[in-house]
Order: sequence, then structure tokens, then C-alpha cells
Amino acid sequence: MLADIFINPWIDMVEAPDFLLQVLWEGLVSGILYALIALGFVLIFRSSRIFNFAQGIMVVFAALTLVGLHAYGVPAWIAVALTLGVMFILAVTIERVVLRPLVGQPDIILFMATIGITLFLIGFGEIIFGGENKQMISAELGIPTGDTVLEPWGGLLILQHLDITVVIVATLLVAALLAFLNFTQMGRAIRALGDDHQAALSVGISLQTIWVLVWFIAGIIALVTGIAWGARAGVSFALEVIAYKALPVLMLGGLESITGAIVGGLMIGILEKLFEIYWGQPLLGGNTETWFAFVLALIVLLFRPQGLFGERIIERV
Amino acid sequence: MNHFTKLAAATLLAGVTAGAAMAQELYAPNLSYRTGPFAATGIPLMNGQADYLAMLNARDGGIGGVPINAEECETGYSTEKGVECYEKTKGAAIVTQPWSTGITLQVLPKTNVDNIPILAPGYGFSPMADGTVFQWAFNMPAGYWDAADMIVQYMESEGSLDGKKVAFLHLDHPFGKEPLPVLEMHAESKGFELVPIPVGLKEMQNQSAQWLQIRRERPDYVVMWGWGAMNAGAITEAVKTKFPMDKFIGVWWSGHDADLKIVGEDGAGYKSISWSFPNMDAPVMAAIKEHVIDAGNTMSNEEEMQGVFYSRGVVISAILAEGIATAQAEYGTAEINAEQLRWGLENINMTEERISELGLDGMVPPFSTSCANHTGHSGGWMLEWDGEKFVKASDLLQADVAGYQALLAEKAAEYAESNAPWPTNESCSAMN
Amino acid sequence: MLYRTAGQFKTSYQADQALFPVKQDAFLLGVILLLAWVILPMVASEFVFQALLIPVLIFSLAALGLNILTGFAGQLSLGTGAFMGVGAYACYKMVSIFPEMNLIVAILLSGFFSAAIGVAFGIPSLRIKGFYLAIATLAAQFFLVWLFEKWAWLYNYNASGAIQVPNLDIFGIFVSGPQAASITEYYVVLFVVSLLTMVCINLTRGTLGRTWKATRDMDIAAELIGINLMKSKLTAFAISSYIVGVAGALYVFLWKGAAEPNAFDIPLSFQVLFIAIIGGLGSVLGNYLGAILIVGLPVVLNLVPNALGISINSAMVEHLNVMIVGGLIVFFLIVEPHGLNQLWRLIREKLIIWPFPH
Amino acid sequence: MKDTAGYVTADGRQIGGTLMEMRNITLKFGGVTAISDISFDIHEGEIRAIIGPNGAGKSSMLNIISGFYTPTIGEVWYKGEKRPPMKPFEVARMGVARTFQNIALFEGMTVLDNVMTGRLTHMKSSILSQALWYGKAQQEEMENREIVEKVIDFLEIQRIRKTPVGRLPYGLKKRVELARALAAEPSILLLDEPMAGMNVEEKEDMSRFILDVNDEFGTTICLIEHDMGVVMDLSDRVVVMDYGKKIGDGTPQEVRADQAVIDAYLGVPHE
Repeated sequence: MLADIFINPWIDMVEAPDFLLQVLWEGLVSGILYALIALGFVLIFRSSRIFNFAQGIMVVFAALTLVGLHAYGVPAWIAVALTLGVMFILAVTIERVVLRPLVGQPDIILFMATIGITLFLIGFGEIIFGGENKQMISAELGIPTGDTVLEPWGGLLILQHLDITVVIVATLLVAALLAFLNFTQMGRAIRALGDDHQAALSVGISLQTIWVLVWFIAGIIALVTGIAWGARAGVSFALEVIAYKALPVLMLGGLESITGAIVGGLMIGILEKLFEIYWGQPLLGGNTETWFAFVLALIVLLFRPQGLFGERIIERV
Repeated sequence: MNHFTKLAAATLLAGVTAGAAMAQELYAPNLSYRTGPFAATGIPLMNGQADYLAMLNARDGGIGGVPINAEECETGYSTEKGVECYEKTKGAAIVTQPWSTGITLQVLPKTNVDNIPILAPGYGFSPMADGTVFQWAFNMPAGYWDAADMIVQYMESEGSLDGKKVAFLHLDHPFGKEPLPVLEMHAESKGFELVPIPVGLKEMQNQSAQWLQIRRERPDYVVMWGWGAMNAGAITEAVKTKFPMDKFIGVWWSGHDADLKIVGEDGAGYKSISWSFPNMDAPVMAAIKEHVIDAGNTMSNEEEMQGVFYSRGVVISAILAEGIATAQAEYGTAEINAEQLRWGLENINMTEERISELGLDGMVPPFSTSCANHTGHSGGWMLEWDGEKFVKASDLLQADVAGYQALLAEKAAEYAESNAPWPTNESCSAMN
Repeated sequence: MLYRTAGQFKTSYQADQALFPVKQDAFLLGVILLLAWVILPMVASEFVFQALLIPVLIFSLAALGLNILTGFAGQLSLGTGAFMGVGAYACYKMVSIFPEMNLIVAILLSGFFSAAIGVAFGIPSLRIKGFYLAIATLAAQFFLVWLFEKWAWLYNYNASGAIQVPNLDIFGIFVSGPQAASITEYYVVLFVVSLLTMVCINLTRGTLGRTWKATRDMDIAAELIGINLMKSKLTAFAISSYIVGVAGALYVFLWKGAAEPNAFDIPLSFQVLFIAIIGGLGSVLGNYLGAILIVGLPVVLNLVPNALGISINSAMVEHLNVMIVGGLIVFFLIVEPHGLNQLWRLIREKLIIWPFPH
Repeated sequence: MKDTAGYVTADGRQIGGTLMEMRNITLKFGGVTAISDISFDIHEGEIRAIIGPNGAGKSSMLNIISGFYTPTIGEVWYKGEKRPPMKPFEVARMGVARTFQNIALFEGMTVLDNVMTGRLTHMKSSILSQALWYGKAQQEEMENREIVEKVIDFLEIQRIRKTPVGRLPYGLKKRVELARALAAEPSILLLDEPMAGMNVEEKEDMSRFILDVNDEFGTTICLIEHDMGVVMDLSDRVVVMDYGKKIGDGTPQEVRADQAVIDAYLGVPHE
């Protein structure tokens, strides 16, 4: 038993290094997508202290809109543009209808409101798009579908071109986002908002504008995530559950840290896959991915309550 | 607020009176799931069911002259909603169609008290086959244990299973665990290693961990008990990880055309056992087209109608209609009640002739039920995805029911015991 | 005029701290109790029992349990569903191991198991706060549901993995299982819920209640005036989980009759959370109002199209339902973030000074 | 302990022996030294003030006394014994009550409930008894309510008893906070800038209450204050701090005459 826990998994890893590489690669790809969703959370939280539970459904909604528009005969790239438009309208609507009347309410109320938005979008989305599983328009968007087979150490390593694309696009998106936050006035205002409302307002950008902008950016991230996950597994409301995975990422990385979201996402993606394959499946009957990330984050937080990248909290009276 | 209460009271009242006014029809509610993660498989099934009954209503004015009210109550495949729907519809219903193993398990004991037959074609709890214990439950034409047995037979037909490894990829849900007893039994007697790989409800769309495990285990076959979004997930992963598709066999709920279309050619060779088959040339399809589709009373479409699941929906409704017709003939009344329908469902005799009479040629194998045998054990065909559609890849396979008859009886008795007091039908063998 | 409180003087602290210092409140409660114990059971149909009365009571109790933790002690939890599951499975195991055990006793005992698990998962609350804690409770949620699936002993190795409620009787009357009559189930639920509501009212207005509220409002100050935060938080987790666990046992044994592991998954947690928030955090009454709304709404929505003679397919009704519930949540939060309880309080205040505007 | 004998104040009150003594207290946060090597004592029944400009370390000193911070070096002696390291709530239970610079009332509760929380350290009924509202719980509730009502009377806040504290004006909040601390019947009462942000009238009221508390209940009071005038009038002895160091200690007259204090503090005109 002890050997199964402490020794055998390592032996397995060394004995089949190609398989280990495959596991790490799969973990990396899901980790990047977790990081993307977490990034959406962080942006909104930093600028408005709202813990946006609807981020997950926004992913589904964006992907469904894209696929739905295309089904009506809209060319793929125009559909992407139109979907971005829809996400913008969504951001404006949420700001007007939900956030503005709730300004100044306790965090938990805003959190609940985002759960309300989630339910609303689920119902609305199912009415418009229907509940059946749909195919992402990968080919139309020019996402490559083949794979590259490598044979390290005489083994087998399959790299889906789709996954490679996901990794590249996600990296570019993150880079663009960081550039936006660091080098534009808008971006700096968003970052400042996290630290000090007054200071941010004195830059001369209204709070409403920033909120709409931030929700819109979260919408863009949602669309990219939706395309990526959708291309991997089809588009349906079952996608929503992957958004839960972003939550432990936030715990690990800290609610306000962009670096934290990225590093936390990658960490969780890789570690949960390793745990599931080498410990979960042989010892615990599998499916440990549902909780592993949460338990890991919980344990880390017990020792570092501020998360891996949060600043140490000094309490004052 | 006052306005609101008035409205609520009015609707309640209306609901009650509506219930009383429904006497002129046969109320056969369907606990459908057109929403939620399983909607993908649910929608074509529900459409097939609804269209067949709509066709009967339009063509024959119902069954025996009484129209069928096949109202749907949406469950979203949620057990909780399902029970709610059951409670809501049971008042006037002559049958309940719970549509999920979970819901079936929950309403099973209630039907003993409410005296309503459960019609669960091809799903539910396999020991329901034992009509002496489960007087009110029917899962004809074949149960999950039959499916498992036929799949094992098919694999064996390709060579001895001794020393082989079979991965059992299943939904971690009552449905997915159903065939385990039979698979375990065969594993022991035939000498293959069974590796159960559960897929959680939450991971249906992201099965990379499961397929990594399959890659590590290197099984000779993968047998899948999947449902809804899980099927598409598994099939895409199988293609990605380059698992040989002809060694990948699913239960009948894993043989949905739309799931395979996602991978298209790459999925060629994938198999699924089935007790139904789409035959667009069958007279019944023409009748549906004439009376329902062309009349614009369908939620389906041309493409969906050609699929396995739509035709299965048609067959399911045909079985129900046959049960109703049998009961009407026996009791000499068109407006049968739930108790009479139970007799009808217990005495279905779907011979080749009858199937052809109903216009279902080639869509369902012949079978018959009895008081003690609520499953019928029709057998099934192994279907194969040829890259565009499912084709029959085998002759009619017959499950070796005798091999697990004892196990069925044992599990049924066990169930009855743990739910004591449980009424059993002692008179059954005499009547048979 | 109806609600005039003038002329009701209190001559002792005891009278001042009585549950209902205002006569009309006591009267109103009397009416509600009469309704619940006598009138409703007499007139309710099978459908009303099963779709409204029993679930409303059970969900009220679960929300009350959550409210102790979140509304009174300020610790946000998203794991209520799993703790209900612990109660249900504990009850199931108890009645399978001791078939002779009185069901009500078993239900009340099962709460202790969820209390123990609740305390274990509450320990992080000593170091983790706010949303971090909320996410941490999700660890309990996902882990426990996984455990319900994997630990076959919990469901007596049933092939289906579900737990099935046997027919159980108290003094020869079936109280649970398919043989039990709805009215019997209703009375058992009503009894347990009334009992625990009483306990909750007492706890929240006394020493422990103040300890919790102080912890919620400002934990640092609470500690500096002598409150042991660890004890305060862990008692809140224990009592909250106890009540939630009992609600879970009721949920399976007296309402659903059977349950699969995923019945206790996150949607259940959210449903209870909605009830607690829409009802009003930090209130007892609010849980009932919230449960009536959240449980009753879908039932009414399902009836409306029928009544109006519109034929909508059931899937559409379901989608609309989800949409409307979502919209309503947002609507209620905007109109009255403190919930239905606050709305009632404002109405009551208006009534007291009525007919004068101020 | 040294100097356990009491003394007589200028206005003729008899002060008891040493109640609390701080010995060589040093407090560091990371690399920053907030307090370095300070010692002083508090006698039973006296009003002791700690004064000093912003950032002198007064609040940190108070936080050490109430157990919120643990000194990096040094010892706290209380009632003749060295106080082991303990949690703030344990310190409170030993009879140390306090108020806060930025009012720390429980906003979701009424005034009465807030003041009742001051009694929590004295309430010991079991959960079962509380759950049933029977026996000890009920009796305890009544007894403590009586004590709380006395405090409420004393501070003249009867009128707002049932008002949620969130709705109160600043001055009244300060008074409710004092009531909560007093309700604990503390051996030593710590007041963190009790007059901060008040107008002259409110300051006078508060001064009167402080003196009355000391007079009526004989409560030992240790207060931090910015406002020199008030402190000099109120207190029996004063500790002066600057940049984390003690620069003076004695009666108001002595302190006022101390050249180091004048240079560091009094020499600077304030407010």
C-alpha cells in the first residue's frame, strides 16, 4: 500500500517517459484554459470587487452564439466579429441592468447577482440555441485538426495541432492583455481601480466605462476559451462545469493577481492530471479531478492564507 | 401581491378541472429531457416518440378510436425534477415513462402503491425483467444485461477473450453501473480482465484522463456505457488517442448519429449494439412523413429522422401503442386504465408479422412479453458507423438469458427484500 | 390600526425579551401554526403535499441551517448540498444497521454526523476568509459527492449506486418509503422542522447568537472583547451542519424516497443558498419566505401556460423557468438586497404606524 | 514587582498598588521597530495616559496590552504574575476591556445587543440550555441584562437601546462602545483615542464619563490620546512616547515640565 503511494507512481513515470510527457502535455493544455477563465475572474474582481460566477456561462454563451450565427449562414470570421458584438452588448446590459443598481452592496449580494445572471443566461441560451451538443466550426476558423506524432525514447507522443494552436493563441492573448493593462491609459486605469477607486477616477475615466470594458474583455476571453474547449469537446451547456476549475486557480493564485491566475492555472492543470493518472486511478477509483484542485488549493491556503501570489495580510485595529 | 395569489389560485383551479376533463383521451405522459447535458440524446428520441403518436392520432384518431395525449414533462434528466413530474402526472396517467435509470429507480417503489406501469424500453433496472417481483415495470424489448451479454458474444466472435483486457468506460451514474454484474460474470468465466473506467458527470466533455488511462492499460476492447455529451467526448478522444475504432463498442444509447458525425470518417468502425434500426423505407416512416411532417406538426427535421435515435423513439411509442391495443382487445374497451394497460404490456407479442403489420419492417426484432418476463429479450443487431451512417454489422444477436437468469432472480429478490414490504405477483406462473 | 403597538408596556426584562413582544406577532404566528398543523393537511391534495408543502418545509430547514453559518456567523458556504448528503447517507446507514430504530430518532442523530464533517471542513475558516473560504467549502462539496459515489459501503453495495428508502414504520404507521402516506410524511417533517426552528430561534437570540453576530460583523473586535473566534466559528459550523444534515435526511427519507450521489451536487447547494439570500441573511423567518418563493415558483410557472390555454412544450417551460428564476434573483437583489424578511419588516413597520405616514 | 505601594493623587484620591507592568517592551514588524525598550506601570484605580505624536507607537502599545500583538522582546506583568503569551480573547477574559480608535461596533446588531456582547465573557450556559431557552440560559440572560441596563443608564443611552448601531451618529457610537467595554466589568479599561473626531461638547461629555467610571466603579483606565489638554486634565500619570521610545513619565505637572517632552512634543504647536 505504502509502496503504491510513495514509490510505484515514480517508477511508472520513469518507465514510460513518453506517457509521462503525454500526461504533462494534456495537463498543460487544460491548465492554459483554466488560466484563461481565471483571468476573466481576476480582471472583473480587480476592477469591481465582484466575484463573477457567470464567467463560466459566458464561455458557453459566446461559443453558442458563434456556432449559432454560423448555422444561419454567417461566414465564420464575420460570425466571430458579430459574437464579439454580442458580448459587448452583454457587458453593457449587465453593467446597466445589474451592476449599476447594486453599486455599494456587500460582496455576497453581487456574487449572488452573478449567479442570477448565470441562470438567466442558461435559460435564455437554451431557448435560442437549444440544448444539443454542437460542433465548433474549427475548420471554418482555420483551426488545424491534424496531429503530430513524436516518438521520444521509442515511445509515442501525440500532439494535436488543435492543442498546439490553443497554447499559442492563449499565450498571445495573455501577452496582449498584459500589454493592454501595462501600456494603455485604460489598462492602467483598470489596474489602478484595483488599488484605489478615487485614484482611478481622477484619471478621468468613468467607473461605468471601465466596468463595461472589463466585462467586455472578460467576454473576449470567454469567446477564446469557448472556441478552444468547443473545438476539443463540442459545444453544449455541459461546458459550464469547466468554469468551476477556475475557482481553485483563483484560490491558489490570489483573486487579484494576474500572474497568480496564469501560474495557478498551469499548476492545477498539470498537477491534477498527474495525480489522477498516477494516484487517483490506481488507488482511489479515478475521477479525482473533480476535487483534487480544490483540496490542493485548500491545503496551500491553510499555510498561506493569502494564496501563492497574494501579499501578506497584516491585520490592524 | 394580491394579484399574484389570485393568479396562482386560478391556475391551480384550472389544473384541477383540466384533469377532470381529460377522460376522453388516453393520457400517456412522457418525462422528457430536451434540456440539460443529456439533451443531445434526448431530443431525437422524444421527437420520434411524439411523432409516432401524433401520426396515430392523425391517421387513426388515436388507438381504438381514442386519441393519445402524450404530454411531455421536462426533467432535464434530473432525478429530482423527474420525481416531481411523476407526481404531477400520475393522477390521470395510464403509464409513466421515466426516461432515466435514476428516475426509474425512484419511481419504481411508488408505482406499486400508485398502480401505474413504468415503461422503460431499453433502460432502467435490469432485474425489472422479473415480472413476478416488478409487477409494474417493463423494459422491453431488451435490458442492459442483454446488451452486455450480446457485446461479449460479439467480441468473442472475433476470437477467444481468454487473457484479453476489456476496458469498461461508463458514466459514473446508476445507468453506467447497470451492466457490471453481467460483465463481471463473463470476465470470470471467459477469462478476460475487466477494467472499469468511470466518467464523472462533470468530466463528460473532458475525458482526457480516462483516455490516458486507456492508453496506459492498452485494452483489447473498449466497451462504453455512455449517455448524452459523454458519447461525443469519448468518441473524439478515441480518435485523438488513435484507439482502433473497430475495437470500440457502445451500448445502444451510445450509438447516436450526431455524436459520430463530429468525427465523421475517423469514426468508421465504431460499433454500437442496438434493438432498433432506422429504416426510411418502412411504411411507418412514410405515414409519419405524410401525417406529421408534411402537416408541420413536428419538432424534428429530415436529417434527424434518418438517425438511429429518432427511429428508436418511434419504436418505443409503437411498443406502448401495441400494449394499449392489446389491452383494449382484452378488456373490450377503448378507454383503458393503468391496470388494464399493465396487462396489455405483459402480453405483447411482436412477431415478424405483427411488426410488418405495424409498418415497422426491420426497425425492431421480434419479441414477446409475459407476466413473468417483462423484458422480452428481443436480442439486437451490432451496428457499425461507416463514416456517414450506422449500418448493420451482424445478424440478429440473441442474449443468452439463461446464463444470468439466476442472477436476475437473485437481484430482484434482494431488491424486494431491502424494500420490504414489497408485493410480489405469486399468481404469475399460473397465469403464464 | 391592526398593528398598533402602543399600550403594550413591558414591566420586566423577561417580558421585553420574550419571543414576540408585540401581541399581533404572536397572533400571526398562531394563525400560521394553525394553518400548518391543522388546516393545510386537511385540504391539501397529494400533489400539493409532494410538490409544495413537504419540499418547502425541507428547503426552509436547509436554508435555516445555512443561514446560521452565513447569515449569523458570516461564513459563506457553497457546500450545503454535500452536507445534506452526509445527513442522508448517515441516516441511511443507521436504519440499515439498526432496522428497529425509530426514524425520527435516526434523522435527529444523523445530523451529528454532518456536524462532525462540517466542523472538519470548518477548520480552514480560522485562517481563510471571504470568497477564499467559499471556494474552500466547494472542496467539501466536490470531495464528498465523489466519496458518495466511490465508497460503496455507504449505499450498501447497491448495483445502482443509489440509496433507496425502505418502508419504515413508527407504531405500525408507515412514515417513510413508498408505503407511507403523504400526510404522515408531512407531519413528520413538520414536527422536525418546527422543533429545529424553535432551537434556532433560541440559539440566535441568546449568547451564542450574539457571539456569532459579533464574529460576522467584525471578527477582530470580537476577539478583542473576549470571543474565542475558533469556538464561535466552529460552533456555527457544527450547528449549521447539524441542521443541514437533518434537512438532508428529511429530503431523502420523507420526500424523494431515493437518491443518487449527484442529487447532492452543487445545484442543490445553490438552491439552498438562493433561498437563504432571497429570504434574507441573518433571519429565521426569511428562510420560509424564500423557500415558498423558490420552491413554489416553478410549480406555478408550470401551471400558468396551461391555465392560459397556451400550449408551450415542456422544454420551453423549463428554459423559461430557469431564466425567470435567474432574473428574479437579480430583481430581488436590486429591490431589496436584505431579502424578503426585510420586506416584511418594512411592511410591518408601516402597519404599526398606519394610518400615519411617519 | 517593584513599587507595589499606592500613592495619593493631587486631588486626594487614594491609588492602589501596581496592577500592570510593562517591562522592556520592544516590538518589531519585519525590519521596522515600532516600540523599543519601553517600561512603565499602571496602578490600580488610576487613570494612566499614553501620549505622543502620530507614529509614536501608542496604538501598538495598547495592542500589546490587549494581547493583539505579542512583543518581540519584553514581558507584561499583570496582577503580580508574568503574563504568558496568549490570545486576545484570553486577555479579555482576564479583565482587560478596550475601545477602538476607529469604532469597532457590531453594525448588524442593536445597541442593546452590542452592549450585551460585553457580557459574553461572563456567560457560561451550555448550548443545550440555550437551545431550549430554559434553566441556566434564561436566568443568565436576565441577570446580565440587568447589569447591562445599569451601564446603559449610566451612560445615558436608554433611548437608543433598540436602535441598530449602524444608524447612530459618531458621538453616540463612541459612547456605545464605551458601554460595551464597561459591561464587561473590566479590571483595566483601555481607551484608544476616546475623543478622536469629537466636537468640544462631545469631548466634555466623554471626559465626564471617563471620570465618572473611574470614580464610581473604581475602574483602572489606560488611555491614549492626541488631545493634550484633555489628557492633562483627566489623567493621574502620563507616559510620553516619541518614535517608539519613552521620553517622559510622571504626573501631568512633571511631564509638562520635562524638557525632553517639551522639545519633542509640547514645543510643537498642535491643532
